[in-house]
Amino acid sequence: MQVRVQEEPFDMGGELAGFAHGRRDAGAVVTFSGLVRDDTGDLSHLEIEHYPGMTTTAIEGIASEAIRRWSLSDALVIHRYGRLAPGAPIMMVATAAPHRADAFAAAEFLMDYLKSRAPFWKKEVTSAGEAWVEAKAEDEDALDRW
Amino acid sequence: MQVRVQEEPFDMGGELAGFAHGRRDAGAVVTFSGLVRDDTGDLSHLEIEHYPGMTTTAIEGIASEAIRRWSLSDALVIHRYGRLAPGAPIMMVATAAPHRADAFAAAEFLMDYLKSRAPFWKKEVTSAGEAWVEAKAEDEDALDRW
Amino acid sequence: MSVDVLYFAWVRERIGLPRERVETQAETVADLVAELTAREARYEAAFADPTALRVAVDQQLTDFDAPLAGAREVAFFPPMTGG
Amino acid sequence: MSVDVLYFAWVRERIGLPRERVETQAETVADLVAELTAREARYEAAFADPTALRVAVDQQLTDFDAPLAGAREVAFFPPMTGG
Repeated sequence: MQVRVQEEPFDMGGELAGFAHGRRDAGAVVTFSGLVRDDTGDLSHLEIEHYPGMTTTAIEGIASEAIRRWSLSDALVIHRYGRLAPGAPIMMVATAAPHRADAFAAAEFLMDYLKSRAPFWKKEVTSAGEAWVEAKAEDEDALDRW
Repeated sequence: MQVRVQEEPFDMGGELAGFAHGRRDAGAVVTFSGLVRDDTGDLSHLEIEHYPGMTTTAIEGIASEAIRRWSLSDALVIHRYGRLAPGAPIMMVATAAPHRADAFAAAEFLMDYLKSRAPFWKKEVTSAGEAWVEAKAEDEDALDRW
Repeated sequence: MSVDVLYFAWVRERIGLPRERVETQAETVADLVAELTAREARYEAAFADPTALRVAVDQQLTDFDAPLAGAREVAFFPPMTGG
Repeated sequence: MSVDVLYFAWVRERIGLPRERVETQAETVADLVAELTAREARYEAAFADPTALRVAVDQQLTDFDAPLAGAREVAFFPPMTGG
């Protein structure tokens, strides 16, 4: 298991290549990458705040739970904070398992929990001003399926 | 949409990087990569046969259906044939969508249909001999959920 | 009429060739299977259990009841194992 | 006892600082919120709607009934928006 919380950009492709390399036990590797979306075309950037003392521990707890529930071969979580431009990678999860159903389920579980249980807060900065992204009821509801 | 059926290896990491690059409309990118699994440690290699006239058309049909159902921004499918060593990438799908639920669902749909509806056949070659991989009832059943 | 018949995976191995051109009056896929099965033991071996087989006519998956009128290519193979 | 109190996102902005050391006799998180709210309008503004807030004691998510005995760090923030 690898968990990284960082301000620096990361290389999605390089991370996937490294994560999948040399696995003979895991036939299935799933990744999710979250990018800064600009729906309206006027996003200047995203500011992501986090809780340094808690973030890594919280994510490690979530990832350990995923590994336990789905007998994963491995899991990777990378999450950035700070200032992010439109289109930039925000975060990435990767899961490896012998079979695809486990790799998919674990990746979705990780994403649902990272959304609502890892201490990050997003602020959108546009030409019109700044606004904190509000948590969606559907993201909280998504936890109920696990 | 991009569909590639090829004998040559492909670079998973490079494919993901290229697929995700410069997207401002899609906040969510999901990939699935299938690797040659060697459970018993005596796999020499996998031989994958396909139906050249039909393969690309069949996959394009499946990918078009996925794009239509989940309003994807884009989809990518790469599938190899020929001789593959343990640990080697067999195939990869990638989906991009504004929201993660669509990107995940579409990637799982693509995988379920590629398993049972794209004309590929796998043969395992071990020190003990050769054997065609048998289709699993659960793979056929997986189609019922869509 | 004449039609190209293709075989894949263990169907190909049992019959011993990947494709052949067949002269036939078969009206459906099932008729064609019956004609081939009657030919030689190796066809009989390949077609012994139709539930273990899949068929494509002109590169579209279909079933054994499908008509062959106008068909140029018929392919027989086991259930697919891609992905 | 004294405890480090941390604020994040708009809670931090309303209160105007990211952390402070607080002397308190509060037995629970709710007691601490009541003490802070009584202090100044900016705290009242931040804590006006407790249902819009989340709390962690010593970096573990918990709720407003949680006891503070032995706690070293209490953090207040809006629902998280990671991923």
